[in-house]
Amino acid sequence: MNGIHDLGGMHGFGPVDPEPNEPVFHHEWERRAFALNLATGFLGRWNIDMGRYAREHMPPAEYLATTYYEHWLYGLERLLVEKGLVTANELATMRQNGRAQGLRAIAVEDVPMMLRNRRAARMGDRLAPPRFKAGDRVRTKNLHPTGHTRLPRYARDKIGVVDRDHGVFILPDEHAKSGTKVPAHCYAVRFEGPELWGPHAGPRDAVYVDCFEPYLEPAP
Amino acid sequence: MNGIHDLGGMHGFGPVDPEPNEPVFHHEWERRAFALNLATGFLGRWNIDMGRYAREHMPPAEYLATTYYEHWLYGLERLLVEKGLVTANELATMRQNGRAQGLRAIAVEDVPMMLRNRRAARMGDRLAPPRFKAGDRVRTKNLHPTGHTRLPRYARDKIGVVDRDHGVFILPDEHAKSGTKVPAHCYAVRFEGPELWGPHAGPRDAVYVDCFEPYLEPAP
Amino acid sequence: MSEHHHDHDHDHEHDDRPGPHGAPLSDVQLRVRALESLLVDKGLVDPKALDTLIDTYETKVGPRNGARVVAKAWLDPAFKQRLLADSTAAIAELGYIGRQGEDMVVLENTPKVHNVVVCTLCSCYPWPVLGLPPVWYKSGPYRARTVIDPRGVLREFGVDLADDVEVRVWDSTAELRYLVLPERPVGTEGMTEEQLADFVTRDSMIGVARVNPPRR
Amino acid sequence: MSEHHHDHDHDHEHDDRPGPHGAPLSDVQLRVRALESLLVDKGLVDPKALDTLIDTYETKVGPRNGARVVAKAWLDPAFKQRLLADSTAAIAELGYIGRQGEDMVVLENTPKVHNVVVCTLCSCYPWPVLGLPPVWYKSGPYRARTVIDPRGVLREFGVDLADDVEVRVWDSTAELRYLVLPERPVGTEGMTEEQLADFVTRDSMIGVARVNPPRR
Repeated sequence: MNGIHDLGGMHGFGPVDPEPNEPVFHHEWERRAFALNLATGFLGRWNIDMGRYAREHMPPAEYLATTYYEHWLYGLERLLVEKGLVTANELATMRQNGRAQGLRAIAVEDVPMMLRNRRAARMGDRLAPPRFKAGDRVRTKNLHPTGHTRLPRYARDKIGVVDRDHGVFILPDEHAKSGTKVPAHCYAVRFEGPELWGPHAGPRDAVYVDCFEPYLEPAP
Repeated sequence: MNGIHDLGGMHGFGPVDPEPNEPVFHHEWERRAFALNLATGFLGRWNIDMGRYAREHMPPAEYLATTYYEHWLYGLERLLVEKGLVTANELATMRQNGRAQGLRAIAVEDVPMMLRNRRAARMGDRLAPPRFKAGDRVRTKNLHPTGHTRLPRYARDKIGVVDRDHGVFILPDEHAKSGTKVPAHCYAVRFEGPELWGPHAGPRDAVYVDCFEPYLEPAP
Repeated sequence: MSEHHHDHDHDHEHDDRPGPHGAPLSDVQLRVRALESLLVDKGLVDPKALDTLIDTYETKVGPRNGARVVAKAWLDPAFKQRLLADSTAAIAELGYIGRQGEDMVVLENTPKVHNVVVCTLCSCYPWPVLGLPPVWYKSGPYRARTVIDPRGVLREFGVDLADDVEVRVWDSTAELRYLVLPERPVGTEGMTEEQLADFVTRDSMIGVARVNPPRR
Repeated sequence: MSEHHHDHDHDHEHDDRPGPHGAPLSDVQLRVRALESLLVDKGLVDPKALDTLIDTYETKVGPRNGARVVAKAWLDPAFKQRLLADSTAAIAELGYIGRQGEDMVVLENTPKVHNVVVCTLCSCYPWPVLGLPPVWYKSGPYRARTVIDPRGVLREFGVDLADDVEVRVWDSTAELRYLVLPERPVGTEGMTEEQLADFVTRDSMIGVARVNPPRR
């Protein structure tokens, strides 16, 4: 979706404001919101792309006015109801109407394994032959789906060169929608600054965007 | 600037929500904010493009969380200080440190003439020969200035057809920056939906964008 | 989690006004009041001129003007021709001129072409013929969606277009101001200009509605 | 006009906690607490597991891990070669594996090429080597500006690049996680891996800073 989360290339946000000696968490609720997201994520009822897509639905004004872990909290509440772990009524009242069926909370002793788990978005490279290789000129498609996508608006309908083929990964677009794991080569594509930003870009600036194969077509 | 005001094509804003029997103003402060903008604008210390550019500087989170006349109020306060009608200290304290010099408030009897005035953004058509004519294929440039511009992001680097030449108008980009009136032909350019939005667009949807000549180049 | 700082309440207007029984003044009310005082004290604005400006756009200039233009175009083919050829001059014949209407373009809806107007970058709108824009026209949803999903927006307004009808969205990115000339509904034969103007809604002249036939 | 609804205060942390002398709990604090209770009551989470998760990322996993990777690469050419050829495997040699680091790519800075990492769409970040991201990395300004004005952003962090240095911005739009291998500063000859790691800052591994030479 062309959501408010897609911030690349916007002006008007002011300076970056690093905080010296920043703590990992600023508030106790941030700790808990972080851990609740991980612990419920481990239950396996949604995947990381569904998680991102849920956060992207936060109303735009609210998204910009809130902090990172508030985005996480919004997404978590949305997913809990959407995936049936909690009813809308339970969320509204914050009182349970019955214990969860068929799910077991992650225990302390499960945590190390969960965090070490290497099962991720990568799929077998032999599941799909690559359409492109390093050095190929490609054009990103002009896609504006209402669903989840990982091609930022600033990098659509632009010509770049494949820097490398990362191998085969789960295509996020379909994964967010149905959970189906569609294999797709993912390429780092190099875009020259002027291609993305016109005459205002530095001539020696380049942006690398990781692009899934369905986002790309050959460029002459 | 690629500001938060450039909303065309975004998802996630929810439905349009018309209010039945909507009044012209909802609050007394809206009336006053509206009229203050017009009355101070008539003083001639800034032009309409400076006015728009001032509003575009509202911090993005605040822009989305506030209503139209709050945008106007933000822009007015900014311009009053920027153009020296009010000092930053006067604005902070809301107390005057001296009456304005060399400016006379618009009086009741001036209002009808001010509102009827036809002096606007149009300039003499002979000030610039047209580079394009109806039927010409054009490509919008991929411009991302930090200054004011009236070419929306969704219509950059896209091919369209000139529908009509509106004649010569003041180029807003330079007008917002320096006040200089650069004459430029302004064309209604028709873009087919799929050119702007890819396969998600309706095949019989088209968007017309008024494009100043410096935004355009010939397309093959 | 979702309240905003600014109150967008739909309270009755008298809540705005100071007084022993009124609700407390909001931040923005206080701020505008203080700013007006400052500008008056500095000699930059005259409160009576403000009153006149407000009165003009609250009670004198509004969509009734545009409705008269439309009604006349429906009745008078020569006027309609002038209106489509030089919209600004034809509209000026009725006396509707001025700010945010200096350069007008009239767009004719037909059974096969539906025009709709938006301003994605701010909220440009033809004041002399339609007055000041409604909140929804200035809102994020309308500005964001009309260019990318015009049929979806139109459906929310109750306009369901057949697939073979072309939609033309006009994004008011420059100083041209657009007015839609809606289709004349059936059942209005023999009506006077004044009677016809009564049927023409603001929304139909923005292009988000059709003009409904009169009820029998 | 510019306060937000949500408090972004920099109060001391104990203000978060309940107690007779603490500040009132904010909406979001109350909400998270209520949500945790609900999920515990439903048997969906175990509070002790939450404690373990928090402790892991607050005290055990952090930029010290990445610093060791960098220091080792500076000292051991064979490791550096493996690190650039198969970053995930080389980093795993040091035991740094797991969530948000499953597929790593190391980018080498040189006198002529400066790499910097951003995630414009959310805030992807290589947890096993850098821990959780700082607020600025997750903020609007960094996400918006780094791709369009990388030199401006770098200048704000104190990195002023010559015109002939190429800037490569890596937008983490997929499941690859990027770690910058900064240039080894002069004056570090003869240092041990441990000593070198002390110089390597988190910011240098994101690419927004250089590693400063040791003070004499």
